[in-house]
Amino acid sequence: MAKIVVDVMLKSEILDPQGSAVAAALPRLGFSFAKSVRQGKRFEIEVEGEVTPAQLAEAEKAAELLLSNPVIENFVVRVEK
Amino acid sequence: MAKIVVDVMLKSEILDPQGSAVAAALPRLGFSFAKSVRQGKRFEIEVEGEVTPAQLAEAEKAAELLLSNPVIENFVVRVEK
Amino acid sequence: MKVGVVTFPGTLDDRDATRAVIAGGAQAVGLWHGDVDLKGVDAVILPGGFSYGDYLRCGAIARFAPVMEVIIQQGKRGLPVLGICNGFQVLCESHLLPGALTRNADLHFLCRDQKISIENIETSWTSSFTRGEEIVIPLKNGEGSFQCDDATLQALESEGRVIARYVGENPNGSRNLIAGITNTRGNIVGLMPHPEHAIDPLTGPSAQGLGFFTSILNALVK
Amino acid sequence: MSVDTVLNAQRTPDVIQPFAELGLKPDEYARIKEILGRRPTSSELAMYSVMWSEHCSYKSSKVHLKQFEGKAPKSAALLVGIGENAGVVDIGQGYAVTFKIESHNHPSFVEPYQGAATGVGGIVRDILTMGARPIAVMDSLRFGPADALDTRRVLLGVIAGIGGYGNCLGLPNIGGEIVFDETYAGNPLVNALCVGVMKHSDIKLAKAVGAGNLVVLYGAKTGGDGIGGVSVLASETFGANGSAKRPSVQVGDPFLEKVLIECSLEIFAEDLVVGIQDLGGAGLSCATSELASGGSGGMKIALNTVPLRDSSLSPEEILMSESQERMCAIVRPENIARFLEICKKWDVTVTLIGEVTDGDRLEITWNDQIIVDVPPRTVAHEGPVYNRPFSQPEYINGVNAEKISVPIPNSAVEVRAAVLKLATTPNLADKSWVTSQYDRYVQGNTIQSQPDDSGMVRVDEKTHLGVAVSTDANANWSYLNPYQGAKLALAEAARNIATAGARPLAVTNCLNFGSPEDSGVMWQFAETVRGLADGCLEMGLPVTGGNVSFYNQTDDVAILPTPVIGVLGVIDDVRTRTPMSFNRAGLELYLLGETHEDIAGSEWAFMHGQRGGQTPIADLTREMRLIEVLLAGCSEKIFSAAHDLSQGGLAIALTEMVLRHSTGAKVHLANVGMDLISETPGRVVVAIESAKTSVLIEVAKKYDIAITKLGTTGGSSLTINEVEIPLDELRQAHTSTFPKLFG
Ligand SMILES: Nc1ncnc2c1ncn2[C@@H]1O[C@H](COP(=O)(O)OP(=O)(O)O)[C@@H](O)[C@H]1O
Ligand SMILES: [Mg+2]
Repeated sequence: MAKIVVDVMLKSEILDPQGSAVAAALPRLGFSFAKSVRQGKRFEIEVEGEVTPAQLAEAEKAAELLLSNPVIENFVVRVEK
Repeated sequence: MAKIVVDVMLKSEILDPQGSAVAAALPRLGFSFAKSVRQGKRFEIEVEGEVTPAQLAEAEKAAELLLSNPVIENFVVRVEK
Repeated sequence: MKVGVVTFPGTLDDRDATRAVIAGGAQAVGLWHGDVDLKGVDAVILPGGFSYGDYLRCGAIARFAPVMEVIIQQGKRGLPVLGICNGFQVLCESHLLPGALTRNADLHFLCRDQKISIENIETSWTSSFTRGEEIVIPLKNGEGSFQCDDATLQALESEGRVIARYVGENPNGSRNLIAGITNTRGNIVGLMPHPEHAIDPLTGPSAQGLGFFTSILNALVK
Repeated sequence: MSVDTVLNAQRTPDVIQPFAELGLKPDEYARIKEILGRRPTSSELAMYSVMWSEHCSYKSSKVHLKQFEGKAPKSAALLVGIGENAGVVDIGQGYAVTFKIESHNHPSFVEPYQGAATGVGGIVRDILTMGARPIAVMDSLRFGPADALDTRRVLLGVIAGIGGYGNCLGLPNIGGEIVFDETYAGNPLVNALCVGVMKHSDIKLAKAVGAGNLVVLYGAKTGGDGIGGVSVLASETFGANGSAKRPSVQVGDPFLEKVLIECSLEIFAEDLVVGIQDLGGAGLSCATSELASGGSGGMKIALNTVPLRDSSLSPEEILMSESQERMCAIVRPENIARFLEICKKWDVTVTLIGEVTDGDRLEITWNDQIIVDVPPRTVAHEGPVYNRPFSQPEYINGVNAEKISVPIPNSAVEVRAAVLKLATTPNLADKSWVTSQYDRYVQGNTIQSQPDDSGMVRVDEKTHLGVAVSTDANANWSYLNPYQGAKLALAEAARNIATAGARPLAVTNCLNFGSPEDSGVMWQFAETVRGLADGCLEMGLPVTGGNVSFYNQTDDVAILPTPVIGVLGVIDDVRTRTPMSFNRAGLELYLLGETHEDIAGSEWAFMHGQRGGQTPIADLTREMRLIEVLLAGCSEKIFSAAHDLSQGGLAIALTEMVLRHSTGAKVHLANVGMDLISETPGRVVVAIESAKTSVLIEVAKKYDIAITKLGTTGGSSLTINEVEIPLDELRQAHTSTFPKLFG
């Protein structure tokens, strides 16, 4: 069943203590692959039936108004199968 | 530049107070498209150069060990262009 | 003089704020998040707590409560508003104040007695202090790190809109040690630490928080 | 979905049922059949299995816990005793206080954050259920070795969970304990305490009375959380490969609980409920059967009306679900409209799920088909009772016979090293790295919190009436002698209350032990309960409630017997309390009580890998005389400060006092090494103005308590005989341990 996914990440110039904490922890656990880590939010939104363009447009609005804070965050809205 | 993305979501049977709070708020703002909302984490991991299968395997391990809590969460690891 | 104290679901420090308003000499009026009028209050306090559980982002959901629409309107027209901790977060989410409050740098909730210096005494909420006065009041939050872009920071500093700064080591990673700011007009103030918990040495680290509540009285009688 | 109805159970008597998998013994299963005169339906089996689990039925502990009521001293203050969700005591001025401590140990090992968070949520609902407004919480914690990797995982999660949930409820955290020992690795102890206050007239009980009254479920929707959590999580030992046994954990929603508290208090204020019960372990099975059992008549429940988060749940699962933040109330029909209105105001989901009947059965239907038809008492209160065999384990004689040999500091170098070592060791080091993650200011009535001897909150802002609470356990002593260990923990908790000037009034306890199926562990338990009951009788303190947690062991290694004793006291005017430390030079320091060579079970012995020897013998009449001195010292304003001596002895007591307000002290000790490290019970350091010396001596004489001059306050170092330790160096040692380990 299709769902709308909204990814919200802190803007690159805003410091991300959670991401940095993860980046710092990885080597301690013996992981060396990460150059940098950013942590954000992922929203999975179920809709009735298939996702319509109208719903997607609504989701865009909701992401801008509620799900993200434009002062510090960017977001991406997409449909996921 | 390619990066590894790890999506971590609460297992479906686990209560998600944040997702429910968002789901409850949307209609109050006049949004009617959402049937249900789940909120999870998104990690964006930058690596040196292109993502190698070995790095991806390491990321899988890290996701299981550090980025997610297997008791209550599931995760998906993928490469994003 | 009537000061409204707003209660959202999840607000915790409303009783403390009410106590402080009375100690400051004003009359406290309870406002409910669903109210659509402000019952004729002369000023409003948005107290601390975890409105709507602080889910999504601190203050993000409270910002859309019916009572906030009126407060945003009248705040823009000059109604004195003080947002403490969660209230500060609500004011930022409402764009009545610039910037945002993010996770503490060390990711831990921090409750401690914090020294701050009062840097702007022209606002409705700080006139009882002297410029540079250092006071100790409780700081308690998990998301108190003030962040904004460089241009905003520039503006805040050059216009003297930083009303309070942390003294000593940075407790949470706030830019320029910012503990509180105000809008250009000086009627709206956001403050991370909790003056309402410092009105009596018996229950707080000092009584030095009282100044914020006597200040509003001065502002109103003027 | 096909449900196993009562009719079906009658028609198919020989169906094989998975009672063993549900934790029931064959004889217990047989007893259920005998009670019902048929095989139970699967729903009934679910209910009995979870309600007859160790956690809910107290089947192994009941016979011993009886002593708490049997030996109980007459106490006019006791308004509600053992048996309800929490006991209630009268503190005067029309106020009643309820408090209780409860464990959430195994869940906190499986998922530390949620385990600890829901532990706080559960005890707060117990307090709320009595009709009280929760006013403070405490947390008594035990972890594996401080430097073990898994301890880091568990501790960080538990601390974050307690803070995350408690802070969001707006409850000040006013105290607790953090102790490390290898036996807690894999078996962390998370004991949460909550205090609530109400007017006498507001006391609520878990009773369903009045045929025709409605059964109302309000709060969270029911999901698959921790199904079987109680019976599995709380009654099964983790084997090496225990993970397979772990059911889905419960996740808490502190915001909903906060709303539930305010909503419920508004409902109580309008007196809209006849009886009320929180949904904790065993969820609806427990709430419905306890309410019906507690009342006169029977109860009818339409289970299919329960609002679900997960529509695929079966009736059995709904009955067992431990979804958090739910309450069940009995409401008169004429009050229901207003009840619903208040829930609507707070946006709380509320559903009428049944009614009280004049019958004597608990009848539960699923779409009109009867799936449960039982005598409620047989589920809730007449579960199995075991007289488990107990006998003194071999180790006792062995360890008691051991001669402890630890270095006794003597030279200046040794004394300085010992003081700094004690200040640094994780069990005694400064805990503010942890407690600064808890809100201690919210509600504006906190008078004392960490690192004070006890937590103290103001109950009335006009009269300044207040209560003080302390929780204590000394597992090292309980290991050597559980009977004495219990009495000594009780004495310490009471002393911690009195040190601040509050009079001890009532006792709660959380008894954390290994497997009751081990006769040695059962002996530790029996001796502990006997000791606590005797102690309470001697000190005239009623036990108002508590909780038992068994099966805290990995394979055949049990935790140290850990009875956490909580004592609550009253102080008429919190403004007159005696502070824990001094902030002025020139005060005189005295030690109340004698110091003997009590090294067995001490922190110093533990640091030197010594676990043997014999504990001190509790002298409770002496403790009571000491308490009178402490209360007199407060009411007659003799003391400028007073601080209890416990783990770490005088060395740590002095360390904590001089660091509190950065005011040093200079003391002279005749027998310096032993004086510093001994943990002889019943001792308190007091600071007085020299003008008060004669009154102090008089009072001490009157109550026959030995006093010794230690020295004077002042300076920027702690000076012991000729050894001078700068406060900065001492602070560095004392405060760096936790950040280093867990930061
Ligand atoms: N160690 C104990 N000492 C005294 N009372 C106890 C003890 N353990 C349990 N109880 C009492 O037994 C009753 C049932 O306990 P419990 O099932 O934990 O209540 P709840 O389910 O409401 O938490 C309560 O009244 C509790 O106070
Ligand atoms: Mg209960």
